[in-house]
Amino acid sequence: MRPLELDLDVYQGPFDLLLSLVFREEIDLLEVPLFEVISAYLDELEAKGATADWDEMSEFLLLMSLLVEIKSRLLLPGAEPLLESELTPEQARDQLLARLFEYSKFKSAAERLRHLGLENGSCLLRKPERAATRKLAELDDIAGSEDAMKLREAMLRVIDNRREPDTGHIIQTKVELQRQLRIIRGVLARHGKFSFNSIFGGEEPLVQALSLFALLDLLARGEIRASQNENFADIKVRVRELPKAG
Amino acid sequence: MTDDLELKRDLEALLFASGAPLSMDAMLGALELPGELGKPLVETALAALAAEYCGNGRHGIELVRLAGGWAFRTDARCHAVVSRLFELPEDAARLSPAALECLAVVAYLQPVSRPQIAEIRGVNSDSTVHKLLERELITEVGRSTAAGGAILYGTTQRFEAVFGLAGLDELPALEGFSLTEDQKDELRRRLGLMTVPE
Amino acid sequence: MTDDLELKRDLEALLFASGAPLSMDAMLGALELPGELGKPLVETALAALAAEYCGNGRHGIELVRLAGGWAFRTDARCHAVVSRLFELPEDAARLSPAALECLAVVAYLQPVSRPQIAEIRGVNSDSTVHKLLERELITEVGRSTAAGGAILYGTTQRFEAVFGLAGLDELPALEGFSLTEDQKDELRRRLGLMTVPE
Repeated sequence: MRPLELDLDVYQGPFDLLLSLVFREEIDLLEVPLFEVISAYLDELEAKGATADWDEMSEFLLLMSLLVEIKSRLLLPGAEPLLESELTPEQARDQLLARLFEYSKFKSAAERLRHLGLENGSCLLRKPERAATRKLAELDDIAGSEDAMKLREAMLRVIDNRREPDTGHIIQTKVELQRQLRIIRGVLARHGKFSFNSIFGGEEPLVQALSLFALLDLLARGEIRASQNENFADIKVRVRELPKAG
Repeated sequence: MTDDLELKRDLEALLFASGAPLSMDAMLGALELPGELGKPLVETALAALAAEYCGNGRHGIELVRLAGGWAFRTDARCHAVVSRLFELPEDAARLSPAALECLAVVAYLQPVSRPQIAEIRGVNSDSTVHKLLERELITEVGRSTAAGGAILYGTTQRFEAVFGLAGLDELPALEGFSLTEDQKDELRRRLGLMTVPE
Repeated sequence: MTDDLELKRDLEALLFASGAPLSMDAMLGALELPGELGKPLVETALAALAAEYCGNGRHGIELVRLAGGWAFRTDARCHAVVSRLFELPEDAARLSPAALECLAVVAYLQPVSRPQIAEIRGVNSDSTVHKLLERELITEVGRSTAAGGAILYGTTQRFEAVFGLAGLDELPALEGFSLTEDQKDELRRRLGLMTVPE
C-alpha cells in the first residue's frame, strides 16, 4: 500500500481532510490505511510538542470516526440499519456527498478570497489624518427618542437566550443492567406483559442491548416468558405464572 | 474657478484626508450638499477624478470604489517601493485556511449563525469565528428569531476593504465554484459510494 | 513608460502613503537609489510633482517642503470641508439589536464589567460597549474590587433622557414588578454574576 503523507499544514477540518485524502492522495477509501493516517498524525503531534491544539485534535478524532464508520459500511455491504429511524446506507451516502459538494464550493471560494486579498494587499490606503469625533446631538433633540420598553424586551431576550451550552451532539447514555431489570419488572408488575419495541424501540442501541441482556437474565431466573415470531421481529414478554405451591 | 473644478478639488482633499473609504453620505455631509441635488453632482465629479487617477500608471495613486465608498490607494505598480517604507496590510495573508473558509461561509450566507457555519464546514468553528470577530472582519448582525435566538453574523466594511471589494455584490458567484460533474463522479468513486450495496 | 515618469509615480505613492514629511534619505532608501546618483534624480522628480500639485487650487492637495522633508497636505481652500469630515454628526441610526442588548444589560445590572456583559450575552461585546461609550449612553463608574479591577460601567443621564426616564427606577420592570435591590441581586445570581463573598 502506498504510504500516506499527512500534510498538517493544509489540515482544516473533517470535510477538508476528507476531500484532501480523497483528491490529493488519490486513494479509494477502501484502501485508506487508517492506522497509518493515525500514526502519521500522532508523529506530527509529538513533533509539535506541547503546542498541540485541542480543537484540532478533537476535529481529527471526529473525522477518523467518520471514516471508520463509512469504511465499515463499505466492508459490510449487506449490513442493515439497526433502527428504523437510522438512515439507510444509500441515504447516508447521498447525505454525505451532498454535504461534501456544498462544502467544496466554500473551499474554492475561500481560495479565491485569498487571491483577492493578496492582490489588494499590494495597495496601501492612507492613514486618516485624525480620528473623526462624533458630535453628540443636543439632548433636547433626542430626548425620549427611544422607547424604554425596547430595553425590557432586549433584557428578557438576553435572559431567555442564556441557557446551558448545547451538548446535544454528545450522546450521554447512562445505562445499567440493574436499572433495566427494575424497569422491566416494574412494567410487568403493572401490565403483566409488554412488547419489547413498545418500551425500548426508541432507545439508543446500547440501551436496547442491555435491556435484551436483562430479558435474558429474567428468562434464566424463570421470571418471564418471551416469544418472537421470526428473527429480528418484536419480542413479546409476559410474566411467568409460577405454579401454585402445594 | 468653476463650481465643477471646486467640487472636484474638495473631493480630492476629502478622499486624501480620510484614508478609509468614504461613503457618498459622508462626502455629501462634509460638502454640506443636500442628497437629491448633491448626489449627481458628486458622482460626476468622482467620475472625472477616477478618470484622472485611473490606475494606468501615470499616477502613483488610484481612485477606486471600495467597501461601499471611494478611496485613494497606492498603485499596485509601486508595491515594492511602498513596502520598503511602510507596512502593507497583511490581513489576508495572515488568515489561516480555516479562517478564510469560515469567512467565505459568512460572506456568502450572511446572516448566518455559528451552528450553520459548523454544519457547512463539518467542524466546530467557534474559535475561528472568534478570531474573525477580533479582526473585525465579521460582526454580529442580529439574532435568529427561531432556534433559541442564535447570534447571526455578517461581514464588515473592513472585510470589503481588506479584500478589495466595492461591495458584497462583487463577490464572485458561489455557483461558479461547484465541482464539475467529473469531479463529483470521481469523489463518489473514490469514496466507494458508486456501488450500491445489495 | 520612461524612468522619469516611473520615479515620479513612485514618489507620489510614497508621499501619499506617508502621514509625516518624508526626508530625502527616506525616499532614496525606499527607491533603493544611491545618494550621489539618486539625489539629483529625485530632486528633479519632486520639482515636477510640486509643479503639478502647486497649490493653485486645481488640486485638493499640494506638495510642500515641510520640516526638512516633503509632504502632501490638503489645500487650505478645502479647510472647511475637510474639518467637517472629522466632525461626524450624531449617528442618526437607531440602536442596533446588539447595542440595545448591551445597553439593557448595563441598565438593569449596573455596575457591570465588560467580561460580565460578554458572559451574559454569550458573545464578545467590546466593540458594542465602545460604541455606547462614544454615544455617551454608558460611562465608567468605577473599578471592580475583585477580579483584577475590571472597569465597571453604568448608564448616563443622557441614557435616561434618550429613553424618557426620570430615573433608573423607571426602567420597565422585568417580571411584572420593579426590581428591588434583592431582586436585582437575585437576577445577578441567576445570571452567574454574583461574586461569592469571602
